[in-house]
Amino acid sequence: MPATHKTTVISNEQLSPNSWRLLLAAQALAEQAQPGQFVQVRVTATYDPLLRTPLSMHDCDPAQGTLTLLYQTVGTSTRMLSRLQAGTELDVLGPLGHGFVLPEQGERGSAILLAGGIGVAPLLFLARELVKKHIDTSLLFGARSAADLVGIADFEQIGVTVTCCTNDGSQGISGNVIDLLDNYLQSHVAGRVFACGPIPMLKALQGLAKQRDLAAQLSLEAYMACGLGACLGCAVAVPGGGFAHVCTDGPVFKESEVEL
Amino acid sequence: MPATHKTTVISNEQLSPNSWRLLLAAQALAEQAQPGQFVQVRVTATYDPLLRTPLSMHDCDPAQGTLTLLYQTVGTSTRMLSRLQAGTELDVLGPLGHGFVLPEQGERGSAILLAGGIGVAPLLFLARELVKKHIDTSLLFGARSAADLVGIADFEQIGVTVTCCTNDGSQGISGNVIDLLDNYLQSHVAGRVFACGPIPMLKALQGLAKQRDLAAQLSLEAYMACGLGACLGCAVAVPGGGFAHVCTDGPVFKESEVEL
Amino acid sequence: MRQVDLGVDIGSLRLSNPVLTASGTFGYGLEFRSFGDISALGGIVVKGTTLEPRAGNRPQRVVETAAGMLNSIGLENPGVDYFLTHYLPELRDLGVTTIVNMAGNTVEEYCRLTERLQQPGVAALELNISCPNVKAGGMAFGTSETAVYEVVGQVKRHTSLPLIVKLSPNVTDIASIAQAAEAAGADAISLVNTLLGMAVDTRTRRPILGNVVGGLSGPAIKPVALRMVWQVAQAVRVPVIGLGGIMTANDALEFIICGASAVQIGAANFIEPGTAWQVIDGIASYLREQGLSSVRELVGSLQF
Amino acid sequence: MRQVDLGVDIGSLRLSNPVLTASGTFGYGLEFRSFGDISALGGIVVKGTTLEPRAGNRPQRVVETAAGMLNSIGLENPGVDYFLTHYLPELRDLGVTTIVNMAGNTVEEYCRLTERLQQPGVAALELNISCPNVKAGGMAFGTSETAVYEVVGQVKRHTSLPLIVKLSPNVTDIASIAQAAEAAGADAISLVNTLLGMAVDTRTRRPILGNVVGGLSGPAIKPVALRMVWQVAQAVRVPVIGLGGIMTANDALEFIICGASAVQIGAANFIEPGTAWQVIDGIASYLREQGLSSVRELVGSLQF
Ligand SMILES: Cc1cc2nc3c(=O)[nH]c(=O)nc-3n(C[C@H](O)[C@H](O)[C@H](O)COP(=O)(O)OP(=O)(O)OC[C@H]3O[C@@H](n4cnc5c(N)ncnc54)[C@H](O)[C@@H]3O)c2cc1C
Ligand SMILES: Cc1cc2nc3c(=O)[nH]c(=O)nc-3n(C[C@H](O)[C@H](O)[C@H](O)COP(=O)(O)OP(=O)(O)OC[C@H]3O[C@@H](n4cnc5c(N)ncnc54)[C@H](O)[C@@H]3O)c2cc1C
Ligand SMILES: Cc1cc2nc3c(=O)[nH]c(=O)nc-3n(C[C@H](O)[C@H](O)[C@H](O)COP(=O)(O)O)c2cc1C
Ligand SMILES: Cc1cc2nc3c(=O)[nH]c(=O)nc-3n(C[C@H](O)[C@H](O)[C@H](O)COP(=O)(O)O)c2cc1C
Ligand code: FES
Ligand code: FES
Repeated sequence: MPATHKTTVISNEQLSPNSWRLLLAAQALAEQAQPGQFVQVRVTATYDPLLRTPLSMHDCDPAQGTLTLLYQTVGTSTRMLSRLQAGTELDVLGPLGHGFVLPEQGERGSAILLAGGIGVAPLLFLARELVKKHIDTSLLFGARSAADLVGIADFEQIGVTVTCCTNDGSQGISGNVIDLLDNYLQSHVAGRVFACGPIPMLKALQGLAKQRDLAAQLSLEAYMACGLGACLGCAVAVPGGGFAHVCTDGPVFKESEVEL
Repeated sequence: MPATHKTTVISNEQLSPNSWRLLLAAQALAEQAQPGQFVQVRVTATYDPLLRTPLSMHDCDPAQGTLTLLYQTVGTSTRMLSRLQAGTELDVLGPLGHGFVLPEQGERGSAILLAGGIGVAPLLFLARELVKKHIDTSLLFGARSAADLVGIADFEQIGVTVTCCTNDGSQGISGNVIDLLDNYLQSHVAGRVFACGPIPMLKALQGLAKQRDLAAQLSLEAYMACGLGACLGCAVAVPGGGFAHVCTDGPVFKESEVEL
Repeated sequence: MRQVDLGVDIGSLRLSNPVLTASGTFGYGLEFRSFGDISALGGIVVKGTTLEPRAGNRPQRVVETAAGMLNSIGLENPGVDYFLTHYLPELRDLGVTTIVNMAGNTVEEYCRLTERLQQPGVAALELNISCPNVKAGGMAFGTSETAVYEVVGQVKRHTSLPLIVKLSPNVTDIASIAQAAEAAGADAISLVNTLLGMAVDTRTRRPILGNVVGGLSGPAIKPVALRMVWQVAQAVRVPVIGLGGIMTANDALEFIICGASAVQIGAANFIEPGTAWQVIDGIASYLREQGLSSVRELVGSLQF
Repeated sequence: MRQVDLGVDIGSLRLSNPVLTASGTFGYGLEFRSFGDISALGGIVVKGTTLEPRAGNRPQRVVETAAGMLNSIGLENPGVDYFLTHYLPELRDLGVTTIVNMAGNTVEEYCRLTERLQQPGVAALELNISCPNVKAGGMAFGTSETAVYEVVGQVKRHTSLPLIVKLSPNVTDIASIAQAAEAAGADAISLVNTLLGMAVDTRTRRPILGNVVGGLSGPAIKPVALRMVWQVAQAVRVPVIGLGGIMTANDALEFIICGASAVQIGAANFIEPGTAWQVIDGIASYLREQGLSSVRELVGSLQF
């Protein structure tokens, strides 16, 4: 059940010029969270900014009672967040939304995680659960530049194979992550694909999925007000007309469920 | 000439449950400031709060390049101000307004400073200048309670005689500062009076001044937007009709110049 | 703790307290069950309901502005029949005071909708003649006195439920519009709906909202909403329900002092989902502090 | 650094750049000389000027609201003769493009004021038919099409200076009001003036402003102002001057993209006295980044 939680900042670490990792003491949230769910953070008690900021659950440790967020500083809210010091209280609403559909207990096989830029955020928590279920997991991670390939070590540490590409060729293969996936599928069996990233990437994935008959789950973003299904602001078109709501029907959808 | 100054917080010290002293590195301001002038502080770069906060120059040290503000936490802006840490940049507009009219070079005699609560703020800087001019200076300081009698040591240190009263009798004489003044005048020659405090106190002083033919200067407050004479928001009625503007015609007025 | 009486009357409807949640900002109430007991609210006003289901406008549908937000949801809702079968029974079982916000394009549509809503569990109707998002309809009704008189009069003929008429703030003379609604039989007036606004992405030189324009709500609009509530409360005899930018109990009290018998919490629900309950508590505390025994003593108590 | 052309035309008046300061928020310009060269601004619009001196409303006259402020100055000004003798000569000597904002209670008053202002150094007139603070006058003109047509037509007959008509946002249909002004001979339309609002002190149960109601300005109103500028720019052929909540160059660009040929900086002057100059620089930078050579290419370039 979503609730507002008074969490406390344990650390707020800068990973690259624009990326930060925020570690929160958030026992109740850590216990309830599922991979792919998100929270709505209130970065200030004032009215500027007014709305909460939606951020994916990057990682969760129920034993330690911690929640990790990974975020890019793109505007007022995220920049304000980056200035929070250890010890500060932070008002976090969650857990929200429906996360990734995980393989059933005992199911085997492999999984490909497809990350575009900061879209890597929800995938670490997911990877952890997949690895726990003995799913062979690979991360294909594309970003603009080497500096944007953040948090790779965390994946490798839990046994995920990481392959990277950058637009500018500054690290890994030069190119985009869809090409990387296409290539990867030449030599690997098509397992489950879990993807998060910009709309053009997800759209291209939808094309590829159709073409190659892949089962992909997409984690979407939409501009949100409530995060609770109440405002109907976070609409995404669905095939056949009408809209789904990213905050409650998603943020994770099957590739065939949405029209991007 | 008023300008916006990027000052830096040197220290921000809590003096009582609701009073703070903020020391700023502000060379240019410290050099120009006159006792009784004020500044407009921008407590945040966001739009909440939107307007600047007017605060008196509590003390100034041109040699050290410092400016001191003494403030009470009464609402959003002042509470935000109280959370500023050493090293933070603070945008300060000033110096603003016309300060106290000081005795001419070589003039002698005595001066009474009359403070009601946080109205003590502009009087330390003034006291320093009076003492420099060898004016025999006394502070009569009234407040609600002992905790509100802040900064007395600073006055005593420069040779100002301090007499206090509190509404609740928790320190000094029990009663208000006007009674204190009335009493004081029984045994002292009526010198110049410089006063700052709540409207009822200043009104009572106007009455007493008339009755006893005192020359008093009053430092006023008014809700301000610009502080520059541009918005005409800070109106105070003047005898004979019409209004003066606290930010540019004041904040210091002769007791006969304003209708409170 | 001293007891205070929070009950207020909206026509024949007695509310246990003056705090409602605003249409379109609280879903069907059920979304907020984890934040408080929704039957303890004065009531909830459900999402704008139409005769037929509506898909709503294309995204982007919301964007933050200074101390506010724009929305162009476009009355997305599953239609009245779905509401009656899927939401109303549960709300009734939970004992929630449920007010249905009605939207339509024609007087006929409003009347048929009104008929469908004569159901146990519906406590009152709120006639939304002010939604700025659906081009064909809404707007016209809310901005002309004759159109308001016509639609309110017709709808009134089809219901015995208390009829609340919700006004648009995008008008020159709000008091005259309110008087037209009252003359036509409105049992209460609620205001304000959103102010029509816009935002532009200078990088792409496109409107940020898919619908180009949208409705402004949140603290930014509070001064305008308060002024209008004050004007309307002086112009009509029926109860006034005030809303627009209420974030705190103090905001709600400003509206009540200006003449609102009840208030609605809108965009605040997005920022702090527990706002409505906090406002109820805050009003009670204020009454105690001020030595008042009933919130009704406060309604319209402005000294000016 | 590549040169960009910032010049814009407001009727027969060519401005060196599109950034003006708004009436009542920049004094007579001279108050801001320590923050920049006021002759480098597109121009300044001086405080609302009346035929006779006015004392203005009783305090409290300003109060902050969420991302905005209310004011009820009540047109305090020393009268047109004082302006002509005490401020205009210095502004003329400094080479400041000076636009005079005119306020009055009757058509006759406006006409006599217009006659008095036919002086060298006055670059244009801005007819304020929208000030919400003086009960007897202002409001009526700005909210009815026939009244707007009447006063604009009469004033036009008394001047050969470019005549800018400044509109009130407190109306149902801003485009029709603008069209009435244009039909009567307005050379340009500026909008918006303040939104009528109110604030209450719950402790004393009194209005915070001495005048009870006041005008809302600041970032809070930007979405409403932008929408109205867009509507008016589509409805008239004369240049539109946009204002309302502009704090940054990006805000100004939103107005220009929506169809404003120039903008005015209002409440922002109180918060950052250097805003107007910063906005000029920011517009120039944007043009360079976007590869545009003139700001005129941007006016009304919204893709929708
Ligand atoms: C379910 C979900 C999960 C997300 N997870 C992450 C994450 O883990 N890490 C991360 O860095 N980012 C994540 N985002 C994106 C993040 O919410 C935005 O970057 C952030 O809200 C921008 O706020 P701002 O004030 O800093 O920027 P602004 O200046 O407000 O805007 C910058 C950009 O962010 C978009 N944006 C602004 N507010 C919102 C909002 N309330 N909802 C959606 N988009 C918005 C704007 O359209 C604009 O393009 C997620 C978004 C959603 C919807
Ligand atoms: C020339 C001048 C000098 C001042 N010097 C000092 C000083 O040295 N120390 C000190 O503690 N206080 C001083 N004040 C008062 C101080 O400005 C207010 O207490 C402060 O602005 C309150 O802001 P807030 O956001 O904390 O409170 P709010 O919640 O905004 O309001 C609390 C109270 O402060 C008043 N207030 C709010 N904003 C303003 C404003 N812009 N101008 C005037 N009053 C306002 C309100 O009317 C209200 O009564 C001075 C005021 C003026 C005009
Ligand atoms: C996302 C959203 C959806 C809304 N939907 C409706 C609606 O369906 N019917 C209606 O009458 N008002 C609707 N409103 C208007 C609100 O009920 C309310 O009148 C307005 O938001 C002002 O109040 P606030 O500032 O407290 O939000 C909606 C507002 C928002 C923000
Ligand atoms: C303190 C103050 C005084 C004003 N005086 C006038 C005036 O005399 N004449 C006028 O036409 N507008 C006046 N205005 C309105 C502004 O010119 C402007 O239209 C309005 O503030 C909206 O712009 P902003 O949001 O950028 O401030 C005044 C506004 C303020 C805040
Ligand atoms: S964000 Fe409000 S319904 Fe999804
Ligand atoms: S505060 Fe603006 S004129 Fe004094």
